[in-house]
Order: sequence, then C-alpha cells, then structure tokens
Amino acid sequence: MPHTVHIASLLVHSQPSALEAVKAFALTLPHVEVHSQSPQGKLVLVCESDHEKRIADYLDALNAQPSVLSAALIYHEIAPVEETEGCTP
Amino acid sequence: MWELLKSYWQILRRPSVHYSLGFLTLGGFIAGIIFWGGFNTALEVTNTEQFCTSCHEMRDNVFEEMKTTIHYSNRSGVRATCPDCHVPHNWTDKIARKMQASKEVWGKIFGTISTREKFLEKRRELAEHEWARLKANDSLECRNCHNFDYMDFTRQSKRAMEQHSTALASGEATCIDCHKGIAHELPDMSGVKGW
Amino acid sequence: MKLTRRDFAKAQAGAVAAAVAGIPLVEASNLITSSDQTQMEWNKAPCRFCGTGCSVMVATKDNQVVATHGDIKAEVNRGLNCVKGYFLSKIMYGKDRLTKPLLRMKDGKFDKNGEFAEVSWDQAFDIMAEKVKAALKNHGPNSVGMFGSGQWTVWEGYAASKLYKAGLRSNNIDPNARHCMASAVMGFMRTFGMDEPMGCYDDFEHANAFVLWGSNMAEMHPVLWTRITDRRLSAPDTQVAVLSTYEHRSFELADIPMVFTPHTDLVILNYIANYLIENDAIDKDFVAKHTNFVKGAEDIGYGLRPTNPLEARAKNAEKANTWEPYSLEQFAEFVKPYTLARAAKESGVPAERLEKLAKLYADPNIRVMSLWTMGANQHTRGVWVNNLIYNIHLLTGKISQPGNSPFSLTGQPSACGTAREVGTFAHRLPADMLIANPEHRAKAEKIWKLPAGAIQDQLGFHAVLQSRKLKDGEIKFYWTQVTNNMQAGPNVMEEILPGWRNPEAFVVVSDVYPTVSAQAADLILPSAMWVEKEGAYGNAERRTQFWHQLVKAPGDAKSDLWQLVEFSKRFTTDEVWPAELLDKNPDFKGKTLFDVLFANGKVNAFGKEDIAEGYANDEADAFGFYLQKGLFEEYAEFGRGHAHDLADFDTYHNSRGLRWPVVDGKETKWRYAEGHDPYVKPGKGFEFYGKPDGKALIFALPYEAPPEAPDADFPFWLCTGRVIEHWHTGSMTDRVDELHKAVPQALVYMHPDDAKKLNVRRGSEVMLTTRRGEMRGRVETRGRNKVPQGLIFVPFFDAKRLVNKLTLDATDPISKQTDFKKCAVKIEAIV
Amino acid sequence: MKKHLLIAACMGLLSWGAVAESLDAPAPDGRRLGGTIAQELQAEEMPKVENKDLKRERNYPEQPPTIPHKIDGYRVDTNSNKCLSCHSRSTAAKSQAPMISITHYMDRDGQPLATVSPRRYFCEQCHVPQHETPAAIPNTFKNIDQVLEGGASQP
Repeated sequence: MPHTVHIASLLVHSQPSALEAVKAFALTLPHVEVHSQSPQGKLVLVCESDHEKRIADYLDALNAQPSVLSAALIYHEIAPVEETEGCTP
Repeated sequence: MWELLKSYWQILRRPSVHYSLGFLTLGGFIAGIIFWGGFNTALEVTNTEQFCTSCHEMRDNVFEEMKTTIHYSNRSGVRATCPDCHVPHNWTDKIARKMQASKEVWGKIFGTISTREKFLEKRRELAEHEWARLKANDSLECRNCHNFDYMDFTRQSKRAMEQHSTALASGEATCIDCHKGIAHELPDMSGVKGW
Repeated sequence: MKLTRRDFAKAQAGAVAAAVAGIPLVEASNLITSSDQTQMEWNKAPCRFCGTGCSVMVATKDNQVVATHGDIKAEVNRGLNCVKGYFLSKIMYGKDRLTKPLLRMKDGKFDKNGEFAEVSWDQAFDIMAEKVKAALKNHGPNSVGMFGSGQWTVWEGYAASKLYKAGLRSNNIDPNARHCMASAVMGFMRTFGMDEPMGCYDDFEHANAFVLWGSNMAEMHPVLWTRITDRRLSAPDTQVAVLSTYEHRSFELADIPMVFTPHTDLVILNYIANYLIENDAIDKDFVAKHTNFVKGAEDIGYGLRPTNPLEARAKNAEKANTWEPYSLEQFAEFVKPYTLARAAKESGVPAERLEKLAKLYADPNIRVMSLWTMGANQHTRGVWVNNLIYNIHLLTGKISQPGNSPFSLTGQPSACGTAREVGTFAHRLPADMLIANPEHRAKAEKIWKLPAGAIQDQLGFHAVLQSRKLKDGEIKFYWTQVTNNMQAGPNVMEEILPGWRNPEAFVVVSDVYPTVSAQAADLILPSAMWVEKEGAYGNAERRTQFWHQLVKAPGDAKSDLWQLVEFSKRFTTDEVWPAELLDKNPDFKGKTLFDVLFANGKVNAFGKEDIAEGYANDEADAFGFYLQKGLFEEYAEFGRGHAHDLADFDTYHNSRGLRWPVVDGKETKWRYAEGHDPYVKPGKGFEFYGKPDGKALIFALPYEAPPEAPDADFPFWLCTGRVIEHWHTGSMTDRVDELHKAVPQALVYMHPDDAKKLNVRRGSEVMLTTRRGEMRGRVETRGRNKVPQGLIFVPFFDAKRLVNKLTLDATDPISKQTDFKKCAVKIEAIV
Repeated sequence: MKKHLLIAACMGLLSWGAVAESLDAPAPDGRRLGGTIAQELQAEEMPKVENKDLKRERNYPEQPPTIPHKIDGYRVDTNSNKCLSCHSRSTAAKSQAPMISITHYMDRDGQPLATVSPRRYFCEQCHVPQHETPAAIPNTFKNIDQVLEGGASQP
C-alpha cells in the first residue's frame, strides 16, 4: 500500500470575541496552519496528516472548544506521497 | 363446632379399613399425576400471551405498544410472546416468578394499574423490576434466542458489531444495558445509566 | 517560486474553505482565483414552505444558490430550520424544471387532446387572450376563473386580484387557502369581526400550557414546535395537551395525550365550556364587559352539490352564517347536556384526561395557548370549531395577553399575507373588505383610480365550486398559479379532472415543474420561483417579510407577476368593459388594462433607481418601473389607518419582518389589548374593535354529525395530511434527493390488528376505495403515526398516490373549506 | 328488447372508453408518468433504510447531516432520547459516534447551555435517515466547489 498524505481544510466558526483564543488552540495541533480568518469569527485551517483519523480528531477537538460554534471539513484530498513531493503543478 | 372438627380429624386419622394398601398407594400416585398435570397445565396456560392479554392492563398498554416493534413482527416471523421475555424458562426461577405474580393478581383485583394514567405512573417502577431481573441473570431471556456464541458479526451493522464485539463480548455490558425499551415504551429515563 | 503539488493542494484546500466561509483571501495564496471570485453573497429570505415564516440566509454564487441556513437574527426561528428548510438550496434545481411555455397542439393548432409543444410567450398569451375575450363576451364574468394560493407573493396576489376584479371585472378568483384557512378566517370574522390572530409567537415563551386541537406541529410547524419543546423542557410546570384522531409525533411531548373519534371535537369543546360554567371558572367581569352571547344557525348542510340528498335535507343551508342574540344563562343551559360522561363516551377519550384538559383552561393561574390548523379547519364544522375554541378563551378572559392566546396556525407561507390580507378570495377585497359591501367596493375603486361601478357585485366561485362549474361547463377559461389542485383538491376523479378535461374549458397552469395539474392543463406556463424574483410573504403572526431577487430564472421562465401584468396588455377596456361604463367615463376608452391597472400613476410611481443597489429585478427591467414597490404602496393604502397598517416598502427589506398594525414605526404584538394595540381606546382594557360595539361574540353551537362515516360497505375512516419531509404536493421537496430518500412514497398507515384482519401486512399493496374513486398504496403498520383501529392515514404529497381521488368534496357550509380529514373508505388486499 | 340492451351496453362501454381517453391526455413526465392521472399504477415496493454507517457528503457545511443508519425503535420523547445515548458530548467518546455540534448546546439567544438545548431535542426535525432508492427526479444543484470549477447549472 503506497504511503499517502491527507490534505484537508477546515472551516471553524467561533464567537468573534474568542477568535484569537481559538486560533491559538488550533495552532497547538500538529501540522495545522491558519490559512485565513475573518473578523466575523471565521477561521480557515489547513492541515496535513498521514491518516484521515487525525483530521477527524482535529474536528472533534475544535468542536469541543466552548467558543467554537461549528467546525466543518470542507476539503479533503488524498494523494500518494511521491506525487506530492518536488514537482511543480 | 369444635366437636365436629374433632370427629372429622378422627376419621382422617384412622387407617383405612376398606381399601387395600396397594390401592391407596397406586391411587395416590395416580391422583398425584392428575394433580401435578393439572398444576402444570394451569401453569402453562398462564404462560401464554393469550392469558397475559386477557387483562386489559396488559392488552391496552404493553401489548399494544409492542405491536409496532420488531419483537412482534419482523423479516423471519420468529416472534417473541410475553412469557418468552418475562417468564424464566428454568423451572425454579419460573416458580419463583409465578409466586411473585401473585402480587400482580392482587394488583389486578385492586386496580393498581387499571387506567393508562395509573400504569404510566407506575411504569418506571415496573420497568425497573424487569431491568433488575434481566441485569441479574445476564439477560438470560434475551439470550434464549439471541445467543452470543452464534452471532455472525459480519451480518450486523457496523455499529452493532462494534458494541457486540467489545462491550458485550467482554461481559462489561449485558443486553438490557443498551436495549431498554425495544419492545415497549419507556418510562421517564432520567438517571438511568446510558440514557 | 517553486511549488510542490502538496503546496498546491493546501492552497486549494484553504481557498475552498475560505470561499465557503465567505472570507476574502487576504495574503493567502491566490493560486486558484482572486478573492472577489471566491466570495459568496449572503442574503435573507423567508422560507418557501409553511406559514411559520422562518427566515433563512441564502448564499449565491455565479447566479446560483449554493447554500442556505437558518437566520440567527430572525426572531421567528433564531437560526433553526426544519429539514425541508435546510434543503431550500436545492428546490429550484430539479432536472425537469419548466423553461418554455407548452401548448397542447395537433397539426400546429391548439387541440384539447393534442401533445404539448413549445410555443413562445406571445403565442401563449394570444390564445389565452382569445379564450378570455370569447368567454367574457358570450358567457359573462364568472366564465373566466383563476385559482391561486398563499404562495403568491403579496404583490402577485394583489396584481392577480386587481386584474380579475377590476380589469376583467370578474370576482371569480380564489386561492387554495380556501382548502386551508377559510374556516379560520370565518371563525375570526364571526367572533371578532376581523381576521387573523390577536397574539403572536412571543406567546410561546409566556404560556405554561399548550393545547393542540388536531394539529401535528411536530411535523407541520416544526420550528414553532421547537419553541414549545424549549418551553416544555426548560420550564417544568409547562403542560402540553395534544388532541388528534390518531397518535403522531406531537404526542412525543404530550402530557395529556388524547385520541378522539373523528368529529367529536365539537362535543369536547362544548364540554369544556360547560365545565367552566359549572365550576364557576368564567371571568365574569371580562365576559360582561367584552363579549355578547349569540346562538348560531343549526342544521346547515355540508357544502355539497344542491342535488345531494344530504344537502337537500339541511334546513338552514342557505343561512348557515347567521345568528341570533342569546344570554349567558341560555348559553349555560345550551351546553349543559355536554357532560363529562357524554364527552368521554362519544370521543373515546378517558374522562380523567378530558377533565385535566378542562382544568388547564379553568385554572386562572395557567396561561394557555390553543393551537390548531387543518384538523380544525378542514372540517365540515370547521368554523364552529374555531368559534368554540374562542368561546373558551373568551369565557375565561384568556386572550390578547402574553401567553393567553387562541392561535390559528397557517399552512402556506403567505396564507395570511397574500390570500387573506390582500383578499384574493372570491368574496373579498383587501384589508378584510367585502365584495358584497357597496361602500367597500367604492373604496377599492377610489384607491385603484377606477370609475364607480368598475367592480361587480356578483360574487365569484369558491375553490370547490370552481371545480364543479368547470365540470358543468360554466367556466370556460381557468388559470392557476402557484398551486397544484389536481393533486391537492378533493374528489379528483368525479369533480376536478372531468372539469379540467371538459372540452368547454381552456385550462392554463403556471408552474415550475410538470405537476399533476400541469399534466392535465391545456397550456403550461414556466414560472420563476422564490429568490428568482423579488417577493413578500406574510406569516401566521402577522409578520410581513421581504426578499430580493438573488438569481435569474432558467430559460424563458417568468415570474407570476410578470405573467399577470404582461397579460393585461392584451386587453383594452373596450373589449372587456361594458359600453355604459365607458360612456360615463370616456377617459378610460381605448386604454389597455395595463394602462388602467398598472400604469395608473401609482403602481408606476417608483423608478428603477429605487431598487436597492446590487440586486436584479427582472420585472422592473421588463416594465421600466419598480413594479413591486408601486403595487405594495398602493395596496398598503387599503390598510393604513384601518388597523391593518403596513410600514413603508423599504423598511421591510431592511428588517426581519414586522407584525402589523405597524403604527409610528412600531409593530403590534397583542391586538385588542390596551398598552399593546394602538387602536384600543384608552381606558377600555380590551376592545374587539372589529365589532361595532367592541365586543366579541360567544357562540352557542351544537354537535352535528359528519356527512359521511364508516359503515358496512366502507368500514374505515380515511384521514389525509402531511409528513415533515415533504411540503404539500411534494412538487419541490420530492425533487430534493435527501427529502425524497427520507420519505420516498406515501404509505397507508394502519393499525396492526386491522392489517391482520384484512389479511395484509406491512408492505402489502392494498386498494383503497371510496364512493368516489380508488387508489393503490402500501401498508405501513409501524413508523411515525400510530392510528387507532378503524382509521387509516395517508399523506397527499405523492404524485403517484393521489389520495384525493378518494376524498369527499364536502365543505364547511360557512367557509366553503373542504374536509380532507374524514371520509369512509374500504380496504382490500391486492394479490 | 335483448338487442336494445346489447346496444345500450355497447354504447355504455364506448362512451366509457371515450371518457377515459379524454381524461388522460398526453403530458410530459413529472413525478407522475405523463397521461396517467386517471389510472392507478402499481405502488412501488417499500425500500429499505440505508444502514451502512458511512458519512455522506453534505451539499454545504450548514446542511444537517442525514442519518447513515436505521433508527427503528429509537425512542425520542419526554422520557428518553435514544439518539443522545450515542451522540451526546458525554457518550460520543464511548460510542465513537459523531458528537452533535456545539450549536445544539445553545439556547435561542446563542447562550451556551450545560446540556443539549431543548429546542433541538427532537432530532428528526432536521436529521432524517435515507432509503435505498434512487432520486425521484435528478437534481442539478451544484455545490460551491462545482460552481467554482466553473460548471453552471442553469440550462
């Protein structure tokens, strides 16, 4: 079985006042980057992982944050590792 | 009055004059069979759905509720009747349960659950008896049909398989822990574990 | 810069999510596209379905709706929708969307038995105009008819009403709200002299008892049900009583569940009145100050054809809506026979539950909200049931106060806003005015800037009568919009289908999909729907809500409003008005109906520049002025100053709706109550100003038997209705995969013991037969509805299972609303 | 006399045939087959509920997920809520079922609550199981990804 990498984006909607706190929490999760954010409390996270389970775990962890209104998986791509390295699109 | 009783007693006490010992022994034996047979037949009669639902308390409440569930009608047509789940199959337990049932006769006579309202009021208590009994005997009556050893997990849904292969297999949980209210409606479940 | 495939995937992932969130892509890689291209537009719009009037947020992108969710800012639903509402995004995109006018033709010409072929709008309007002119000329005003609904936007209903009543001078226009709300309307008019509820949804948070009279709110008004659930589960003293002829989902929350024998609600209601009097629980002061007692006419028939023996026997069919003075003492005597024992015996509800119910009303410390819809309204004594519910609230003074509220729910998104307030009924004019009243007609003519006598005094036909008149060949031209009467109307096989297929009649159906009605039509017009046009709806709590056009309609589909207004250009006054009227008013000669009705200086008063920036408006583009605003402002004149005050047009676009009367910018939550309603005179406390003396009427009305009940030949009751996943005839919801897959077909809900007796089981196919028609269906003995023995329930959403082939076209004789809830049916196994 | 009866019967049949024909004129197919209003076609078999426990793609993030399993006999009433036995915050870890979203713990005014909001108590108002049956009519709705890819759904 070829080694795969999972690239996903999550849309997190938090209470605007707690946006920074949620962002800080998200950045504690390994391999998570903040892609963009809006003052309305929306946060777009991009994460890579070697297993889809981890993405689901992140979602659950985010959803469990008290000031998070919702966290949803928006995009999920599975690609073999060799394909993702070193070539320009 | 006392005199009369005394004379009867004397008649009973006196050894038989007219009948042979053989007759008496054999007769007693036969009478015993008849009596025992009758007892058992009577017991069996009370062990049918027909008997259970001859009282409106059962017919209009629990039996009516059961009609829309899988234990009443399902793909294979193997259906459970009241005693299948509510009367132990093992003889001593059965007799013990039947003795308890005398309280239910009492209840019937005094109309403890004669209306739907009264029944609903008592439902939690009645349900708890059944849950406790099934919990104590490791859901024996469930297992009379649903034998764990012969469950084919591959034919179960993923959810069922996960629970059955872990919690049930390890003995951590028994059937009734999760499957409350599958054949009848539930009482107020506040405080019940898992609800 | 060298990019790896991994980087690209990540950029893509981020951009998509940002697009979903509507976040502009600041500093993020803009590999895919620029931020203005990934942004979605979010706008508010009321939900397209029931009368609750939830607000939804609609996301659009590239002329398409891409997402919807519950509007957090809307008071009605605060972020919630029901399952249908959550799938609104998909209702416009069924693959069989109609995009071209279709006419039945043979050899290039219209033929009643021809096949549908595409035609242009011009060709379509040509033949329509030809048919209308011929009918009016040869057969008089009622030979043209129109059937609409509470799904018309406010201005569409208004334009249709004006086109018919003032332009074509025919009052023969009725909405399908007749099947739905007419009994509620007549209930209001009789008791209060004024339509629509006094309370509002705020009552949900104030009441501590809810009584559902035949309503299944859990499925039919789900978001209002969430407010009841919220109240019931968070305020433990709250009680919920549910009355119905079978057990449904609302029973899941019921403290007092009651399944009663069909039609015996009349007995139960009179029993409660009796209980209140016998237990000294009436508010004597309120009753003396604010009510009058009357006795209504009895033995009023069943709205059947006059030739029907049941109808011929009824003594007072002609004066069903009359009453005579009565007194409290007489009333007490009148309800005396309705004892607890009788009510329990006839209704089959245990006595202790009935008594508990009566106590909810009797206890002065319990604030009660009574709620009802079709169970009460679709009833051959529906007006009576409405009146009897008001009796109880009036006797106890539990009315027009927060939490004390008799609340008539509605079934369609604008049953109140359009059908009732605009008055698209065959006997009504806007703002509760009546065709029969010469002063009202004069007022309408004045506002419409029309000559005196333009509106005829001859009443049009109500819904069921329209079907009969089509069958009898009296209606020659018939146009339906936003409704599907071939599926939703009663007695399809005997009354509706033969009428539509009558060679005498030319039937036009405007719709978005090929519904059963469209299939039976002669001409199909493709309509725009929901956010493909600018619209306004009015919900059950008097709240008027607006929305903007957000996307374009597909192909040649046009809004119903455009169709009506464009069609008016096909007529000149000389063609459709009598010479004497024109001779007296020569200014009107030679003008088109468009000039007279819509280019009248009022409707065309607002230019396109008034349209809020950034929104399309196809009608304004077509006619050159802001048609919707002009129609609304002209319409609002009817109600302003007459306790129907609406705010100005722009206010509604900028708010989540307002509840009329809106006086000095303030909405009214509780009508008829001092301190809440600006129309109540100071010092009055309460004033039912719809009546000349300010007093509401308490009606003495008896139990009368239904027109048809089970017998040896047809041994079961048949009750029809809905399911939460589908709305009405399913033309929208059945085209959404998720909703169709949730409930793929209409099932015959049956008691397991009945199934056993009939030798059928779950999934068996059965033939249902009534005296009027037959239907095949599958048996369901489980699931959401638990019917009692002797009754079956079949929903009507399924175009393949037309349960209205079975129903009886008996109506309430006062409201003319059909009883879809009771008739006698026979069930046979199909082997 | 007999002959007359026969003719009358034939006339009756003929006129019945004519009526039946004119009642059902040709029409485009919709949810109902075109030209079949007056007929009673066989009712489709009752399909089974899809019970695969596989999450389904949502049309948009705000869409309530459909239920990927059977819910027969799962009671939800004032006494109990079987759905929450697996999907509530406290039980999700054990059952490995998805936890209901945080919005379900908020009241009307968006204030977080200690338990599931009563207004969200009746799950089936928004979440529904799906039967194993094809779409009645295909739907051409395009989700945001498809729209961004440039596919226009409008004909």
